[in-house]
Amino acid sequence: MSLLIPIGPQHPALPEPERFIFKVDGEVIVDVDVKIGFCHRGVEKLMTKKTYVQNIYLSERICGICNVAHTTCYVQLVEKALDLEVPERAQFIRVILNELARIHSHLLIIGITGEEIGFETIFMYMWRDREIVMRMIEDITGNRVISALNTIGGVRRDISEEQKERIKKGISILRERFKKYQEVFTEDSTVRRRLCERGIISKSDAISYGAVGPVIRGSGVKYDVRICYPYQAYDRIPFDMVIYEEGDSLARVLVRIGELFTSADIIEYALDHLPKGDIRVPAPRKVPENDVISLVEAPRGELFYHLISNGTDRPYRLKVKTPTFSNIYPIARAMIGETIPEIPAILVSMDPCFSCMDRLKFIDIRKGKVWIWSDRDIRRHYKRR
Amino acid sequence: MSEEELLKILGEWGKVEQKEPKDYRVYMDKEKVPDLVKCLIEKVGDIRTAAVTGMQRNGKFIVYYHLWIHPLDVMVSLVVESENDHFPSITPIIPGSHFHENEAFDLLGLKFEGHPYLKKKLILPEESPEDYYPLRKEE
Amino acid sequence: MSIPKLITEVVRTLFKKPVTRHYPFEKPEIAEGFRGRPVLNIDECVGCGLCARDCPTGAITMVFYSKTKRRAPSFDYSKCIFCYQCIDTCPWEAIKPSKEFELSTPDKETLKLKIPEEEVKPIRRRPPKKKPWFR
Amino acid sequence: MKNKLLNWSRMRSLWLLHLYAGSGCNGCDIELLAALTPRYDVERFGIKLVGSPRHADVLAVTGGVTKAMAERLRRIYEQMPEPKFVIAIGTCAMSAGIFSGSYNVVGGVDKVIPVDVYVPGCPPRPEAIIQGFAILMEKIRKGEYDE
Repeated sequence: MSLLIPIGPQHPALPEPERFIFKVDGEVIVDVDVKIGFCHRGVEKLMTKKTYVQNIYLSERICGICNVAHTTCYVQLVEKALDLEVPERAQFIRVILNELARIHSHLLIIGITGEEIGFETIFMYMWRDREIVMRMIEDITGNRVISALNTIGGVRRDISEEQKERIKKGISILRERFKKYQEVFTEDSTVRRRLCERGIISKSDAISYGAVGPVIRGSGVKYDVRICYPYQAYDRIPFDMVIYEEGDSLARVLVRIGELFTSADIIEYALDHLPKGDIRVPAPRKVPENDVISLVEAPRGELFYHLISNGTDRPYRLKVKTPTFSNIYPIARAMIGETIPEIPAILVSMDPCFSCMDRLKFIDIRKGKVWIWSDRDIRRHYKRR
Repeated sequence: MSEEELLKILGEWGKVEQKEPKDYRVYMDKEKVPDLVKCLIEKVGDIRTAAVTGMQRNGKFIVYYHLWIHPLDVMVSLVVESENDHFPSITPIIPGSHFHENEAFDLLGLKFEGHPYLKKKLILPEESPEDYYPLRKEE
Repeated sequence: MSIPKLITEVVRTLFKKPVTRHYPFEKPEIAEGFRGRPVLNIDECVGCGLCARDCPTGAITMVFYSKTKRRAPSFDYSKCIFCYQCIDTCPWEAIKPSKEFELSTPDKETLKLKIPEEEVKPIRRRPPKKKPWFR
Repeated sequence: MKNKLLNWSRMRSLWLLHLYAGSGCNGCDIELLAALTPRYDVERFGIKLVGSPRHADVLAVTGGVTKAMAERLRRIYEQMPEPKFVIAIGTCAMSAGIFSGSYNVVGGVDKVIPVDVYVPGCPPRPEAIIQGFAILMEKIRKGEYDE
C-alpha cells in the first residue's frame, strides 16, 4: 500500500516554503511530486516595467543571499548588450565581493546542513563565524546583506588599503576555522552516517536532469562557470575546480567546504594583484537592440540571464533562470528510494533557495523546522484520487 | 569531436550564428528540434538544458532552447519561431527540461507537445484564473 | 571529532570573551560607509527631479511649493530600500548619506518626510558638481 | 498593581513566530535569524522562536503580501491568542518596496492585519530589529494595547 505524504508548503529544511508530495511505500519513497511557485513575485514582468538603472536593485532583491551574483550577472548582461568595457579594477573588486558572498552563503548552508542532521552546535559555530564575513561585506559595500556595489559600467565603491588589510586579516582567521569544519565533516562518524551514500546522483543523470553548481560538481562533472565561461577577472586568477566523484550528500557538502578554501585563495590573490585605475565608466541609459545571454557562478550554481532589448531604456524581455530551479528536479529524483527521515538532509545538501527560484513567496500556518503530516491534506488528496 | 565538427552538424539543421566564444545560436524550424537534440546526443554526448526562454514579439512566439553540451563545454541556443503557441517538447529526450518548459507553459501559455507531465499552476497560485498568462504582451 | 579535542575546545571556549554584543547597552559597531538614511540638503537642491526618476521604488516624489514656485523632492522612508541610487544620481550632491539606521517606529506616517514650506528657499542656479554616470 | 506585574512579565517573554508574507528577498529572514544566533542573541530579552501561531505572542512578518497570501496571513493572525502583536520587518513588509506594482503583490502587511511596530531597512540590521523589539516591549510595559 502506498501513502501520500504532503510536505510543505512550509518545507522541511529551510524556513522557506515549497511543497513536496511524497508517495511512500512503508518508509521508502517511491515517487515525488513537486509544487513550486510559492515565491512567485512576477519579477520577469516587473523587470520590463522598470528602467535598466532601477533593475539593478530589483535583480539584487530576487534573492538576498546570492544578491551579488544576481547583480554581477545583470550588469554583465547589460554591459554586453551595450558593448561597454569595464575597468580592470572594477572587475577585480567584483570578483572579491562575489567570493566573499560565496563564503557567506556556503557557511550559512553548511551550518543548516549541520542543524538538519541534528548537529546544532556546528550551526551556531558557523553562524558565529559568518559574522566575520558579514562584517567584511559591510565594510566594503555599506550593508550586511544587500551589497548594491555593482552598477552598469563598474562598481560604486573602491577598496582602500586599510580595507584590504582588514579583509586579509579576516580571511586568515576564517581559514583556520574552515580547517576545523573540514575535519568535522570528513572525520565525524555521525555526520558520515547521515550524509554518506544518501541521495546519490550519477554523472550522466546529473547532466541530463540539469543539475548545476555544487550538485553537478559533487557528481564528478567538470562544470564551473568561473572556469568554463570566465567572466569578470576570473580568467586572470589561477584556481582549481573542486570535484568529488561520489555524487552523494556528503560529496556536495565537501564541494562547498573545498570551495571555501578556493574562495579564500581567490580573494587573497585578487587583493594582491588589484590593478590601479578607475572603478567606473559612464554608461548610456538606452540599450540598443540586442539579444545576449550572461552566465555567472552563483554560490548555488549557474545563474542565467537572457536579455532581449529593443532600443528603449527598459528591457523588452528578461529571462532569469536561477540555480535552484535547475537543481530541484535532480534532487527530487535523488530522493526516490530513500527513507522519510533522510528527506531534510538530502534537500538541504542541494542548498535550496526558493526565493531565488520562484520569485514569489507563500506561507502556511505551520511554520518552522518541523515537517508536516497534515491529516487534512492527506484526506484531501485521497478524495481527489 | 571538436567544435568545428559540431558546427558542421548544426549547419545542416539551420543557420548558425556565433555570439561569443563557446556560445552559438541556431535559427531553425520548430519541427526539427527534437530530431536535432537526438542527433546531438548520439553523436556528441550528454546534454543539459540550461534554460528555456519563451517570448512574444510582433504577434509571433519565439522559444530559445539553451543547451549545454557537456563533452565540448559549449552553449548552443536553438531559436525557433512560430505563429501559434505550439512547440515541440524536448523533455522526453532530456528529462531536466521538465521545469523549464513547464514554466514557459505556465507564464506564457506555450504548449509543448509531447511533454509527459505538462501542468498548469506549477508556479502561479492555484487561485488564479485558468487562461491567465502574465508574461503575454497586451496588444 | 575525538573526545580530547572536544574537551580542549570546551575548555578554551570557557575562557574566551563572549561573542554576543549587548546591543542596546553597548554601542553598535557600524562600518564607516554604512548605508543608512539618505538625507536631503534642501539648500543645495535645484529641483531637477533626477532622483525621483531613478528611484527604483518610488520613495522619492517631487512636490510643488506654490509660495516659492519650485519643486523639491519628498522622501518616504517606508518605501526607501537604502540603495543610494539617488546619491549616485544627484549631480548637485544635494542628497547626503548618513549612518542612521534606528528608524523603527510604531507609526508609519512619521517616516514620510516632506520639507516644510518655510524651509524651502528659491532655487540658486549654479553648475552641477559632478558629471552624471548615466547619460 | 496586578496589571503592572502582568505587563512586566509579558514584556520579558515574547514568543516569536516568524513568517514570510509573500514577496521579498530572503535578506530580512537571514538578518532575523542572525539576530537569534550568537552575535546578537535576542534570547537575552526572552524572545524565543516558536513553531505554532497558537504559542506565539508576536508575529514577525517579513516581505510584502502577495495575493495568494493575504487570506492565509489573516487566518494565522486570527489563530494567535490575545494579546497579540505584529512587527513588520523590512521595507517590503511596510509597503511592498521594490515589488509594489507587480501583478501578484497586494502591498504591505498593514493592508491585511494591524501592525504595531515597523522596522525600516532593506534589510534592517539585526540591531535595528532589536530596537524594533525594544519599542514593542516599551509599548507593552506601558500597557498601550488591547486585552
